[in-house]
Amino acid sequence: MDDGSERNQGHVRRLWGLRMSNPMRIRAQENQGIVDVKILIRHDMESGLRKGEDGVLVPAWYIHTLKVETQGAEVFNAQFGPAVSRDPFVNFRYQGAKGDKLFVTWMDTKNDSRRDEVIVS
Amino acid sequence: MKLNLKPIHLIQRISPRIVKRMTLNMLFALTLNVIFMLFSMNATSQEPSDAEFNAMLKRSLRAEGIAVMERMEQDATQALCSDPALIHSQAGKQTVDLIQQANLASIKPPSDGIYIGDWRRGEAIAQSGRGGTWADSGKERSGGGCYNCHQIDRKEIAYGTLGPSLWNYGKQRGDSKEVVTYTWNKIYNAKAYQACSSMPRFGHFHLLNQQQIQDLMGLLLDPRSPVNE
Amino acid sequence: MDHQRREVMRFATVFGLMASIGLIAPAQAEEWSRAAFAEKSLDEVFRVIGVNGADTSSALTFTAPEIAENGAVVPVMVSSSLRAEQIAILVEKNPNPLAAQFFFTARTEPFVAARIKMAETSRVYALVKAEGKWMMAVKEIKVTLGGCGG
Amino acid sequence: MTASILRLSLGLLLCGSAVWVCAQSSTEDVTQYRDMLVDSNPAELYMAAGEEKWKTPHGPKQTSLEHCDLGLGNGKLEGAAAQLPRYFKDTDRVQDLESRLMTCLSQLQGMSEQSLIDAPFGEGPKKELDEIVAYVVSRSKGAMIQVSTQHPKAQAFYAMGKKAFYTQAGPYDFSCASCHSQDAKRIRLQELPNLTSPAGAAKAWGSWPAYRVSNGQFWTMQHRLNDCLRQQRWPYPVYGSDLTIALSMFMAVNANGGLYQAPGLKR
Repeated sequence: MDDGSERNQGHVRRLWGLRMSNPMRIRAQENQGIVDVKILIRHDMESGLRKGEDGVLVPAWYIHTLKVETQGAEVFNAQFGPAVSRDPFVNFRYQGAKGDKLFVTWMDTKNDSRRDEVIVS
Repeated sequence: MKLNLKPIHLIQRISPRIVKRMTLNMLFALTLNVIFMLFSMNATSQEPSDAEFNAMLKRSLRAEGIAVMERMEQDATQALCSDPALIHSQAGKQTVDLIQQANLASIKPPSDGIYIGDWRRGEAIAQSGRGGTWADSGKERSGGGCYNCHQIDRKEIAYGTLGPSLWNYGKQRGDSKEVVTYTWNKIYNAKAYQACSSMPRFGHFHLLNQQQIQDLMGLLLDPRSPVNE
Repeated sequence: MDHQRREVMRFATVFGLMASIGLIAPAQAEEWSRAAFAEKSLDEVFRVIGVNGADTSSALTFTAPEIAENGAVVPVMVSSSLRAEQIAILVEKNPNPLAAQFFFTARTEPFVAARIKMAETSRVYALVKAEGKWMMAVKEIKVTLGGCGG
Repeated sequence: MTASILRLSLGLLLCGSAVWVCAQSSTEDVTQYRDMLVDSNPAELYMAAGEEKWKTPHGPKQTSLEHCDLGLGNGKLEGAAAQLPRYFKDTDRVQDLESRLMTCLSQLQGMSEQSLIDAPFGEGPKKELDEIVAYVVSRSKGAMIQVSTQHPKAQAFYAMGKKAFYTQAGPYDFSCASCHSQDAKRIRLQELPNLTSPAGAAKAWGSWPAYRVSNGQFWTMQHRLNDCLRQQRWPYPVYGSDLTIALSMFMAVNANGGLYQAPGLKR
């Protein structure tokens, strides 16, 4: 990457942005071979249809993809539009075991992303 | 149209003859109240003094937009109804009557003689709970917020229960002169019939204009209104 | 909740950075279908996600409240007795009906719960693709006012 | 496709054609809505952020809030929120959680109290304060509400709060009591807690602060009271002012003996 370019500055901003995003809250509990996974994400999920206090539309900015991987394979892939609620919550189940390491990644429409991991209990 | 923010002292809004009679009565009642309040203060010794209390309000509140500090100046009705112990006392009962009379006397009938307006517009007014807060500009017309407390058209399931159901209001009561006048008065100034009703005085404080009250009357009394199905 | 708290570790999201500068595609398995989310009618969404006919089925359970006190958060839950490949949730009267879709592997149980926004009272469709065929359930959810509305 | 939609629409007429049947069951249906939401409270996201802020040293003295005394001793969090508001000797004031945290933020971390008071809700330093509140109250979850009026100043605040609760003012003649002094009433579909009864006060006081799904915000009690007074058409209450603390004192003392279950999840 060329130094001093606008593109590079963009990355600095994004890095800062990544640092600022809040960790997800992930609960993953196994019962009789089925792992119940509950994910809460801090995100405004702006639809682009909401007016701010100044009466101007707030631009759309929402998570479009959420995926969960374990042992190198995807077990869950969610695609969101702007009609998923603010601070999204998702609950799914897969066949797994205690000790599984889950990697949860989200990506939003500004190309921000975040990845957290959790061990199944 | 702007909300009339300054509390209107009821005494100024009624005819001189009634004022004369009432002022005497009220003075008597208020004297009783003061004696009662002094007594109850000594009895519990916990009640903050009015000076302390008002100082606390003054340092805790500030004007914001249309919500100015003058809103904290109580009129006689508000002063009475802020004291639940007083309302149920002997002295209180007498004041209640006087307050109701004063509120009743302040009501203005429609200037064009028309009581029943458009129920469709009335429904929209009943639905809207907007207006009067520091977040409102004061330029837009306020709503009546009627569904906050009343069931009205049964098709609206999100209704409150602080007030009685108004479903079939006109169907049950008909449209006699008494019913029409009572309904107008109740919307205009609910305190005319119940000094400490929880219902705002929509006409008295100009929360709704004449046209809006006529439209709400239509919603309640027009036989074609869905309320009277 | 405390005792359940996991040490949630945060990675430097190398993946995200790589994706943002175009080194890799954002998602490898299922790429976000911008078109499906941009469509404005049910039929158009069905066409884009490949639904050409779906019937109600007792194999499908769709749980959602009859009344939502607020359209900003409406909880929905979809499950099926058949292994599911894909689940989609659509709100007929939203400007863009497709709210969310979920892709499952052979290890994923045919179950998902999420929370969606509804612009107004509307029918909500839950579609499940199982064994290559689509089935669906529909529910009308009333969106009401809970508070003073001021 | 269209044909199957048509077939389905027959089933949907259930509610549409017999609206009043639906109306009668609306309270049950709202219960179903709430039950589906309680499982994962987004307030947890605020709690997690607040825990980090509580434990991280800040300010010129590089001190963490773990030295903050919420009434049970420096850094003692367990059950502390369930005993607030209370009289604090060092400030010679009755303080609620938010005003006490402002004291800690200014004394320990050199933050300006005025900047916290002036910040808009949900933004900047007030948002950080909200997160700390979420964390602190979560450490009282399940504790019994025990608010003392032993100190004369605490007693005076209760009396002041009680008087304020019944005070009518403004163009709508509203007091807190207008909506919150009867059992089993509601505004629209929202039940109104009777704050004058022990059970009603415990239910309300014990479930705030809360995450509000209607606007996706975490609201402290200061924020809750601010919006009550807005709807009352009163002037604007200063953040952490004596009026707000006195009203909290009135509610909290009425709630004594109840269970502290914050952070809650609200409409």
